[in-house]
Amino acid sequence: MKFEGKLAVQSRIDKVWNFISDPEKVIQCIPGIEDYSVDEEKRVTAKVKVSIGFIKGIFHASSRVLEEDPQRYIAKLNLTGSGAGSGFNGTVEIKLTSLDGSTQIAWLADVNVSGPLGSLAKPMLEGYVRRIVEQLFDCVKQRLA
Amino acid sequence: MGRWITLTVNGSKRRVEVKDNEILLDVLRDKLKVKSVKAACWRGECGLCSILLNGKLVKSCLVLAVEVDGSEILTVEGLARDGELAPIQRSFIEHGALQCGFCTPAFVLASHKLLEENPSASEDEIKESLSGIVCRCGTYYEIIEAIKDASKHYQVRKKV
Amino acid sequence: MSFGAPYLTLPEFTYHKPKSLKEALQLLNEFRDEAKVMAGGVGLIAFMKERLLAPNHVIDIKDIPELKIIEYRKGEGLKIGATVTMSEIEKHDIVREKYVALHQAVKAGSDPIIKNRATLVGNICEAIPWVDGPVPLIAYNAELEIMSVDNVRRMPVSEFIKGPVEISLEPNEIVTSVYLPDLPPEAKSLFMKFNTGSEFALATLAAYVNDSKKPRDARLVYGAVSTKPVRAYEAEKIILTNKNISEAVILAAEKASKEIDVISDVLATEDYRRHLVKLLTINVLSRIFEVG
Amino acid sequence: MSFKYVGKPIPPQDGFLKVTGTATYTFDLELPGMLYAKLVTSTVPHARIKKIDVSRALGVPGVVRVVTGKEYPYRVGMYAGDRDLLAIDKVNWVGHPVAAVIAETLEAAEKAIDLVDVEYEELPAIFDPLEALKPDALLIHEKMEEYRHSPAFKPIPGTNIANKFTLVRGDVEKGFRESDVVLEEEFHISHVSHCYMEVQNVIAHYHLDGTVEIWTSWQNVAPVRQIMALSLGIPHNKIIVRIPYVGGGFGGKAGLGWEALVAILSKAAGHRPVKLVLSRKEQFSTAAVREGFHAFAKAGFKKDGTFNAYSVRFILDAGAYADYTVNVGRAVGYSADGCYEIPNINVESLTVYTNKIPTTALRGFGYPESHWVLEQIIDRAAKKLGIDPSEIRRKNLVKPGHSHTCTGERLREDAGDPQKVLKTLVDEIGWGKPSENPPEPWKVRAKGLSLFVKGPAQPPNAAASAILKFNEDASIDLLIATGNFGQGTVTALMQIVAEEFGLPLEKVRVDYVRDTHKSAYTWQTVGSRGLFTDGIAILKAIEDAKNQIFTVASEVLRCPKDQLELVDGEVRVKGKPWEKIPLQDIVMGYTYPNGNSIGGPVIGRGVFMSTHTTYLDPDTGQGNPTIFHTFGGTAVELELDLLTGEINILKAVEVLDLGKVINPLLVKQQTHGGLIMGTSISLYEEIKFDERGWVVNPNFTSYYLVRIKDLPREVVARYIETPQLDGPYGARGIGELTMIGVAPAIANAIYNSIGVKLDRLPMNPEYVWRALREQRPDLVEEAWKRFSKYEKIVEVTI
Repeated sequence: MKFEGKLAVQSRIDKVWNFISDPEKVIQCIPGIEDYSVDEEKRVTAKVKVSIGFIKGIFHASSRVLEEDPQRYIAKLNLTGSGAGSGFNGTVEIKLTSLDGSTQIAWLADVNVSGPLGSLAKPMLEGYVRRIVEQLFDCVKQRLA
Repeated sequence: MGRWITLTVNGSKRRVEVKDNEILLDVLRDKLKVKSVKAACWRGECGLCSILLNGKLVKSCLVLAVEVDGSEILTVEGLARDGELAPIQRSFIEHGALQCGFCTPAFVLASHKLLEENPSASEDEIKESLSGIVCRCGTYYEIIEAIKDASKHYQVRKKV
Repeated sequence: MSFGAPYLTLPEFTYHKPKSLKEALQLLNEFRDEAKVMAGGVGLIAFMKERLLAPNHVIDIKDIPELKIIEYRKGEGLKIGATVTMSEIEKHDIVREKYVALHQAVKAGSDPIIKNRATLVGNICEAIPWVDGPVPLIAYNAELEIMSVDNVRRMPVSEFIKGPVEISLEPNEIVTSVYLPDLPPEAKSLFMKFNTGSEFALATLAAYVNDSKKPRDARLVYGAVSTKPVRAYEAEKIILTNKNISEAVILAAEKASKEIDVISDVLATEDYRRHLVKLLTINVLSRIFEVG
Repeated sequence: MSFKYVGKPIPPQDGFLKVTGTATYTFDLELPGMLYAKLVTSTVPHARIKKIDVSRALGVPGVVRVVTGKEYPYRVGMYAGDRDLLAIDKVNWVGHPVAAVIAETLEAAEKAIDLVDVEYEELPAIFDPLEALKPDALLIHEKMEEYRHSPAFKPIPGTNIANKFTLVRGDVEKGFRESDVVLEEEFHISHVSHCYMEVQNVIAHYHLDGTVEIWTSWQNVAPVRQIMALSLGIPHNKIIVRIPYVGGGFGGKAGLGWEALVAILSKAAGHRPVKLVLSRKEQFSTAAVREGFHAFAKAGFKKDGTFNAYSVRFILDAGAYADYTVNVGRAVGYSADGCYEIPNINVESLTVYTNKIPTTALRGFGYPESHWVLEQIIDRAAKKLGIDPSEIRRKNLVKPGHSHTCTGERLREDAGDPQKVLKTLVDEIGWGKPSENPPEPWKVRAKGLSLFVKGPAQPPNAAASAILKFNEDASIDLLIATGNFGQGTVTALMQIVAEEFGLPLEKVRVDYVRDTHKSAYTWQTVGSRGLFTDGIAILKAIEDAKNQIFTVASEVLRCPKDQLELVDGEVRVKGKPWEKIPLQDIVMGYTYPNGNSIGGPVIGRGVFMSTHTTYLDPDTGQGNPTIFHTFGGTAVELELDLLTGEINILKAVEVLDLGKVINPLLVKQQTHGGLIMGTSISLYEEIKFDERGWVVNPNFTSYYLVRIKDLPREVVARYIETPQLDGPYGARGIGELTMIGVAPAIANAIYNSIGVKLDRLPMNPEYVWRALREQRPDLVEEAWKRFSKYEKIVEVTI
């Protein structure tokens, strides 16, 4: 499943980058986050409460930085996790561009969900993941504002 | 933490302590030692854990033990009377309607139930009523023969 | 975490078996999100084994007398309580004679052993795209009665199912019954399922047609092809308006296979499902109209 | 000659226990103080394990130990010792056991597996064996050269090839040049699961004194002990393996099992007994299944239909561990010629590692695969040449006594009568007579044929033995190791013993538990060999016992041994039936009226050893691989729905040259069972993987097995009895054979009637529908027209 989106934030690009590239800050914006830790390599492990339809479960997720380019404002993360008998795996790419005064955040996510959740609810996972990502960036936007 | 339930299993009254999340299949096998009740999928697809619960055939892997307090359970161990096999059991042997035997208790019980209700079941009715049980050895033709052959005994019984 | 939920045991919960609807609703009101209602238990236990659900409380409604009722009243229709099993529905005379599509869907729905425990309401509430129960109900414009401690509401089945594992039910609500409207004597309904090589359907169709009304009354509901049962409104229109029935059947089939949302999954691809939709439509409608 | 038991439809001798639910399986067993194990399995297809944190799991009440692979870095396996007990530093597929939790209850163990935290560093994964063969492909097994392997196999370190089998006979290039018609075709098979009903489960008790007791749901006791001894370094006599009734095997319980792992877990848990029961999901994701398969074939024929040259390359998708599949790769290779004489043949068979579920043998291993290819090639050639498919087969069939197989083995005169098989098959299916028109004009009816031959795929030195011991009342305990997982072999063997001694069948007993300590030795019960090999051993044991009996009787009756005979449980002087001694007066020794005694308890022993089989030459594949050949054929008449792609078998015929039918009831049961399993695998069964290597249908809802309502409408089983002179009563094996011909017969029926090639299994409706649309759009169009203008309402039963 591939998703992409763009949004503009009324903030300078370096400020946005500092926020985006700080896992401690971003993580606060993940909907349903219950518990997390970050190590020195910016590897994040987190416990997230997920509810998809009437299915509710705790997902254990982790992310790892694959690429970080502060000059070009590009970051690439790997995400893996599991819960509700299922697993997910994917990458998220974020690119910032300066638009006089504001900053555009462009994201591209490629996520696979395997296991019972994947086979049962794949069609609706797309909507779910989209919602989560939108909520996340909404939160980023607010925090930066 | 547990609660005590009372069941009549193959004619004998049993009291057993169960936890709320325990499955009837597991209680029958592990606590009451009724080992004829087999399992192969644990989610209602294979039918090997079928039992008669208050006279109805159900898959015991999809039943909680706590819900059946006070119920009557019949498994294949309870079919033979006074050392005599039920006609369907004899017929299964004679027709070679078993190979590895793992699904046999479920097929015997379901066939017995079918013939008790419908001693003159047609081939289609036999197939329909047994479609929830899987035999990987593929002994289905022999099972159908065994049921057809045993049906005469059940017809007599019904008349009596 | 291991590969895909290999469990044989269930997560822990507290079991409740209320004797009255009031008691059940109170329990549910108290535990809300923490609780799940159990009717036949077929879906719930399977979901719990998969760890898709892990409620702290299970409220078993099997002992509640009013939920066990299936009754038909002329002029009002058929009411099926939440704990009425598929076997009981299948054996019910009125269902067999009048609500033919429902009867066929129940008959084809699962094996007879499962039917001794499974309920129609449970089938609806699971909201698994491949199940058969809701499909004819939507064709009949059936409604659900939904109760909470302080409210009773009715909602069409078509609106109740929002998508896979997603239903329009508040945490403190119980679906108590399904109501099928009474059918005019001329009304015809049929259900057909394609499931070769699968326990679940690859595609189903429930059709309801009242040919005596002018214009005709027709509903075509397809199951197992999309994230929830879908109606083919455009195809229905063809049936309603076209005078040449033989031609209308073919046109409706073509239309239906194009207009509805169809998905690919582990059982079949979108292409094949659209094709099956076409075949089912012709099969079912030809039989309803006795085209020949 | 008339027999009392041999050749009679004797009901299965374990029937009583099975219909009463009292037959005991490993699944039913519990030992005092027993603990439960549950596996933590990998969620990623290929990764290095960075860290395993078991601390949270140990906090679950009831958890005794959590064991990880690093603690016990053994390599185990039967043919290829390529497997770890638990992942040591790398996981190789989704479902790879990474750790095992041992707890007082299964519930506690299941709770704890969720709390074992494994940190993976993912590596690129290979899911397609063709990718794995590329020169720059990542190595799944980096240290293949360190693995122990049987001398019959050729792993290639530095590649992903677990076994390379080569066979060369004649000059295939010249053969093609001299052929009038050359075809090139491709075929594929998806992974399938054995789906025996009793899941794999094991109890192990590693005693403090170093003795290991095993109870397991496996096909054979000896290989379990052998694998454990070789890989764990435990002396053979300290390992006791017991197998009670087994809920199905189909080859899936023949290779490497969980016994070594569970033994180690028992040791780790303070020497308490431990039971491991796989869930059905784990059967589909962690236990070994049948391999996936590609074949690239080129075949040359002369105008008159002579099969002149055949070159074929088999690529087996063995998954993360090849173990038994190296033998499948070998068998598919040397059975490439089926039952035809092909002067020029070239075979390469590669068993290739990928990051998928490990694989193993399944009913007929190698032969269903080779015949899926070959039997379709024959029909395609027949069409090109304008020769009838039965005629082209007749022309090319091997001639026992004259022909050589592709391994260069000269077929014995008494190997069977393939021509008679073909003739019977053709008669029974009514070959040449067109099928009736189906009631619905958008369907077609068609007939297809397929022949096959099979021998047991085994090492050349695979032996068997039998011990036969008399009790005081002249009843017999037969101590054999032949596995008993549904085949009916044991009943047939008991019939032989009763027949030979003239005793009632009830007097012969075979205990239901196989036990390395108490049963005689047999290499394995696989490859349809049990009746043949153990039957021969039993006949020799009978001869040995008779000799002891006659020695005593000869003294008592004062009559030369060769003048004695055994009739109805008595030793009689030939021609003087009144001069006799009842067996029970001899079998514990004979006592004269004065108390003087001679002889002693009679114990017969007998062995089977194959003396004419050899290893195959590593470069040419030449040699004698099998102990006998069974010829057979399957024909089907089917109905194909051109609109849905559904195939419905109306009639299935199976003909086998069994040499001698020892038990017609059970032989028919095996034939029916094989036809049903063959139908299921041909039409529906397929393990599907997602892009991450996860199995997406690990259950019987979306992995469909044929049920009682899906049976072929009519089945016909016919047997030919061309005695195998060295077989017991002339008999040959049958168990696996019955499945081999189903898939090619179905595909051939469709190809013959409408020319549509079905190259892959399963031939499920959607696949067939696609093939029809691509290859015969005209037909589909026509069918559609007929369907949409159909004048009659067809009653469709739901």
